[in-house]
Amino acid sequence: MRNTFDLVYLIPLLPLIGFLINGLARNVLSRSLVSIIGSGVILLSFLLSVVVFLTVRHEGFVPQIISYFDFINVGKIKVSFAFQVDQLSSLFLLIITGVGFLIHVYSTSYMKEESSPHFARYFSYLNLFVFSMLLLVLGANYVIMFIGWEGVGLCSYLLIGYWFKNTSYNNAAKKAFIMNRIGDLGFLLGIFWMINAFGSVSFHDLFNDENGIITSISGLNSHTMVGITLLLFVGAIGKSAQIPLYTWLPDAMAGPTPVSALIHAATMVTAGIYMIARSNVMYTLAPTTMTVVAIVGLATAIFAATIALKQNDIKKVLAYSTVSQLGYMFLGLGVGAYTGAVFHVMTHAFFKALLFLGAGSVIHAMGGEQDIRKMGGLSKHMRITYITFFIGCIAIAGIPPFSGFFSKDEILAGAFANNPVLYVIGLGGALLTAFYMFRLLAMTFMGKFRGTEEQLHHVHESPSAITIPLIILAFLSIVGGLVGVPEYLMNGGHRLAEFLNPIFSHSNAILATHEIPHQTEWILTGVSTILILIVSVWAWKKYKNYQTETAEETGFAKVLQNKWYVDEVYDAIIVKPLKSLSLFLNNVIEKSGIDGLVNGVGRGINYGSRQVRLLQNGQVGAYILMMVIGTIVLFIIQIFAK
Amino acid sequence: MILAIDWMVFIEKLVLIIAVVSGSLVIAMYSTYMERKVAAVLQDRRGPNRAGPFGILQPLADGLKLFFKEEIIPNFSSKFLFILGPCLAMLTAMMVGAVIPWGNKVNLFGRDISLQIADVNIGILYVFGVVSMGVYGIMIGGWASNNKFSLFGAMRAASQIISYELAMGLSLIALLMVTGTLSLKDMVGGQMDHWWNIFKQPLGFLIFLICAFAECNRTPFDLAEAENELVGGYHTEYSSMKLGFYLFAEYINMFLSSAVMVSLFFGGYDIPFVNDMHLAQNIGTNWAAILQGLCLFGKIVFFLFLFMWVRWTIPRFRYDQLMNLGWKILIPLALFNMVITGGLILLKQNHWHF
Amino acid sequence: MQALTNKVEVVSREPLTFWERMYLPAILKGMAITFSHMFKKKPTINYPEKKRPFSPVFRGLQILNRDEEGREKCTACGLCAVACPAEAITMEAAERQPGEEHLYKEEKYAAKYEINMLRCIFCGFCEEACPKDAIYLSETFAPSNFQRKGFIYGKDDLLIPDPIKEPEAFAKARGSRAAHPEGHGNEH
Amino acid sequence: MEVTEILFWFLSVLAIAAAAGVVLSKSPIYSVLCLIVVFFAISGHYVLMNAQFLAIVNIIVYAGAIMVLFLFVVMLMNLNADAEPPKNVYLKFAGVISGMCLMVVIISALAQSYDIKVPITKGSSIGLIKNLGNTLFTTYVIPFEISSVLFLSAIVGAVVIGKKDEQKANL
Amino acid sequence: MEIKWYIFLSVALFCIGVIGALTRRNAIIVFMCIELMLNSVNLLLVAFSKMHLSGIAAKAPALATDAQLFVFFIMVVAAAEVSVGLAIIVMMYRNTHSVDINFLNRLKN
Repeated sequence: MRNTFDLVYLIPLLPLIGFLINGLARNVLSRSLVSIIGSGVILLSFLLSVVVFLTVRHEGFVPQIISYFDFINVGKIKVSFAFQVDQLSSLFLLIITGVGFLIHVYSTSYMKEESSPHFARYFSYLNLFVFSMLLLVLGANYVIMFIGWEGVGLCSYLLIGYWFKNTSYNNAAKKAFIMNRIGDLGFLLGIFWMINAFGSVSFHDLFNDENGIITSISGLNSHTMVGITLLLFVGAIGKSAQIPLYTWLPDAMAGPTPVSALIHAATMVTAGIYMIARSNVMYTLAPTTMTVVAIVGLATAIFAATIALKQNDIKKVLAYSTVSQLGYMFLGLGVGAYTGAVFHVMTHAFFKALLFLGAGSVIHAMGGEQDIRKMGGLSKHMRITYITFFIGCIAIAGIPPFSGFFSKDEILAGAFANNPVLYVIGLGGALLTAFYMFRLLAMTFMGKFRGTEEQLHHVHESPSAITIPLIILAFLSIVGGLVGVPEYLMNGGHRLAEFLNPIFSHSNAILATHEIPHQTEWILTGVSTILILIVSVWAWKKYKNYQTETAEETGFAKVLQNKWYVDEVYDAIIVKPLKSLSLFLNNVIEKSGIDGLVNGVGRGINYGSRQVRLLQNGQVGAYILMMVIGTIVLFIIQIFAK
Repeated sequence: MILAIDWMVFIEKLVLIIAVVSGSLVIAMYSTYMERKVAAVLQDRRGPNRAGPFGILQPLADGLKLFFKEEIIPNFSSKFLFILGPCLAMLTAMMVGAVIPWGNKVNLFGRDISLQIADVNIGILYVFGVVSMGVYGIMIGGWASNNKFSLFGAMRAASQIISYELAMGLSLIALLMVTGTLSLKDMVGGQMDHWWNIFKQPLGFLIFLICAFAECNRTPFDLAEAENELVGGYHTEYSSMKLGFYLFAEYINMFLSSAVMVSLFFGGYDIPFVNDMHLAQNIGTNWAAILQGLCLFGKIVFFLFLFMWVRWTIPRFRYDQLMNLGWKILIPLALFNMVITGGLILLKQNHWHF
Repeated sequence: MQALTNKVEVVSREPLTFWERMYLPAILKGMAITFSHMFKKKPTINYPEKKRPFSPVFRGLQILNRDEEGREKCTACGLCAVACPAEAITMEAAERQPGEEHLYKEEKYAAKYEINMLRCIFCGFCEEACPKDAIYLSETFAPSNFQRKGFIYGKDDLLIPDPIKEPEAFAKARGSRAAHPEGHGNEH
Repeated sequence: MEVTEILFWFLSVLAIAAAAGVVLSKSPIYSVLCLIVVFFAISGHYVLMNAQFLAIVNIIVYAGAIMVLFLFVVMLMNLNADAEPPKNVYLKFAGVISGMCLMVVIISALAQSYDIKVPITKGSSIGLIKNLGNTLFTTYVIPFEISSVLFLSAIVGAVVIGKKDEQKANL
Repeated sequence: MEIKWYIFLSVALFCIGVIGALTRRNAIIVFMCIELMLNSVNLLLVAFSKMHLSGIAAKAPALATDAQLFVFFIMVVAAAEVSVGLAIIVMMYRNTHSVDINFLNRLKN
């Protein structure tokens, strides 16, 4: 047992080494070497993660905290650089390194047109990202988590702006960075408050079952708890792209597609979910925050889904879909279905990575074209991509027995248990999801080809480095849900819930969710499945033979197409006033106030020095002479003073 | 006695000084012969073989020739400096010999006589001080000639010597860290019957060797007298024995830098594979001293041969290459060596525990 | 581009590898090469003690020939002076007086015959031009001298020793070409 | 008179004479050479006071490096004696007078000091490199490091100043 | 030797340096005179370091080494100063073809 955890530090260290090698030697290494190093370190991490996971799976496993050194040691606050290995983090380790490895492999082919140093730069960023993400999930306290948190933000910025010569990409990167900063500030304030209130940021100290600080505070829904959880939630909003800080995510599609798959679908954006799941005890003790989380999550889910209905950029659709799915996860967290949320993180990682990579494959084949109106009929040319994409669609739409079905169903069941209204709205969102996904699928792969001749000539199935990850992910998307088959379907039931039980047991005990009868569950599942199937087939039929429309969208559709004008609203209510305030400060306060003061002092000195300057006649000899005379005078004073 | 001097020590040292100076001169003379002979052998020729058997009187003949050449002092040159230049070159070349331990000690007339002129505890620094003086001879001579080529040669020599002195000093710092002493005698003593310093400081030795080549103005670093670019470099205008002084100074420098190298890195007068202490007890101090002296001499001759061997193998550097090598390669390398050595010493002090 | 000969060696202009940039291996290799030359056979010889055989067509200092009876063969026709491209030959003719038959083979002889060895290019045209085989190029070369006028060879420097009075000196001066009295220049 | 005293007087006279040579000589080259002699004399004094380390460092740093630089610059510019325009005689006179005044005043001020007759101690071991090194790397380690930074900045400064202005050269 | 002889010697050297700096106009020689002054101070410091050795310094040897280390640091500063100073002089010579310090009054206006 000890031996396994002696090597835990290697899991994040390996990607860091990969980052250093690829980053520092980027001008020297050949492309194949970069690929091998970049993917190899992730593979090694993955293998180690598997070992760790297998160890964690043992009965009666106690969370391990491996402390390396004191990171901060000021006054009473002691933050050690420590890793925590338990069920939650080991699960996330698997997702991150596993999906991460597939995406690395995919990238070796997808990015091969980049010049060698840029290729290496790309892989070094990816490795750094994986390192930060691993740090985030392995950290045994909020400070280490925050380091990883900032690290992924940085990598996201670097990777979105990977093609840094394009101004709009740069702007997208900056947008992501700033939006994240707003959220991070909340997180940071939350940590400060936590230190102030509890005197510790270590998960173990805080959430320990027997003598954790949180558990010993009996006050349910106290101000402190609500405040801290809300602040942490602000952080999660920024990182996981919820209303109102979600706008960076669609723009982040400027980065290379594998990056979108890795960062903006599978891993980084789920950091918020992870963080809340990690602090579930605190959230459970603050029902107000829970309500806020659920509402924000649900609103985001619906809101983003409606926008996705009318988007024409293949990656934008997926991006809004991601935002929407993240909303579901938050809904799950908000209603106390923590296991469901984490389950959905996992399945979502599989199918959303699959969809993004499939989209990448399509874009690759289309020579960079991202507009689905100009695609169509690709199923004939790209069989593997088509089939895997199809599987992804089914999975995300929530059709049994694919993975998305189970996880989404669990969240919805949780919502129903909490409040049927939430369930109904959530189900509406699921229908929207099914609709836009099948719209996307149909428009991309069915009907006639609507691109140029040249593109048609160019269209081909992607190489194996792209298709193999697709196939693996498709397989996972199909079977990934089986770890969480609900009890009413299968005896022995929800294995994931069992696995994660030690983490959430405390919350579950407090929440004491009333069980839904199995009949009700059957009905709910049946209704949702049938509705989703109907909507899917409808969307499929409607868009199968899509023809290019020239007519401008009108009315509500136009609002949707323009994403509810959220960017414009932000511009009007935040950016513009800020700008004018800055202008005011610059023109009035700076110029007349501060400058006047400074210049006044300067002018006074100027006058004085003009008088003194006469002494300085530019003759070096004169200076020396003055010095000598001064010395003589001093000594004479010395002599006669006695 | 107004001058409270131990006269015996005085005489002893005087004899030693005379022996070392004349010895260096003779060796320098025969180095010229050796140079010609080695050059010939390496080039499949026969070399000087007329004056005396195997031409061993050749250096005498050369010296005589130089003496009888016409003395030329150019007009418009500073006469005093023109004469001072070669004198300084010769002087500084000879002064290094003062701190080199030529042997352990001999017992004569009932006195233990150390075979070292001055065992100063800053021996290495002394060597550096004297070597840094050496550049004056060249610079002054070159400038006083009032000749463009001479000036160029002098400038080159000066910048070259300054550049390489840095790397030389840095390479030795690592050695000093290992040995913990500045005295050449103690350094040699530390290597007696132990590992020679070359095994502890291979990189340092390499840097020192290259710098020694540069300091002696030997090929491939003989830019100061690059014949095909600068005519004769700083000694273009010199003739007769003043030229001879410059040439002699070069060979003395070679000889003494070989001696320094041997003392620093190759155990000085240590006889390899033999326990010197026991040897001295068995065959008597004096005989041991003679054997040790011969051994030192053998090592020095090997280095002299190395100097010549390199000279007839490697072509001259270009000026920018020379400066690049000095500043961009040797100095960083020496610093690197220093850091590594420091790290290893720390490790060793902690008993190889990290 | 097609190479004209098979001696062309294509020079690699690739950037140096790390080992090559260290230079040390190359230096050691060079040193080994020079060192190995210490044990090679020396092509040089100790000159005055040992001499290399001259090639048969070697052209050294001119020699004025005598016949078997020791008479000068030269008849001062001046053809050699005309043929000389460097104009190194000067001569003055004189008539043979009675009683001098044992000295000169022909009725006319060269009273003064000078070759400026500083001008002579040892082309051998004089030998070819001579109708009497009176001049030929030997296998010796000009010794050094301190003064220019020492290089202007007169008749006493050029004439071969008398074969009757000093047969050994004559044979020595004739050199290996004595075996071919006709000389090589006149073979056509 | 002991040997050291003889040496002291010899070195003192040498130092002052050479220092005068620095100021009086027409050609900068001779000034440089005189200054080197001064440094050697001062190093001799250090040796007399058993400050061996400083003596040798003085030679290496001043005579071996700084003066080589001076010589280098002087040779590079090839300054001749007539490069210096004659200065106003009165100014020179004033300079000499004020310098002399300074000396007289300082000496007279110091002469009042009560322990001016304290003899200096010879043969102590504080000038040896071991003791100096110990102090240098314990008490004075921060100034030592700062001085290395100073050196670095001096190197950079010298390179920047000495570099030919390329834009200007192109004009 | 009494300490006063060292004081006199270094004061004399210092004043020669001052006179040189006052009377010469060649920037290089002025510079050298400054070096001369620095060295006279060094000499004095070393002499003082040996002065009270039997008394105070016997109890606190660091006091005696201090002076010598100051000398060491002065040398460091001097070396840095010379490298920059000479670079400035070379630059000045390049621009004005003169090393007369009286041409150095460009900063005046």
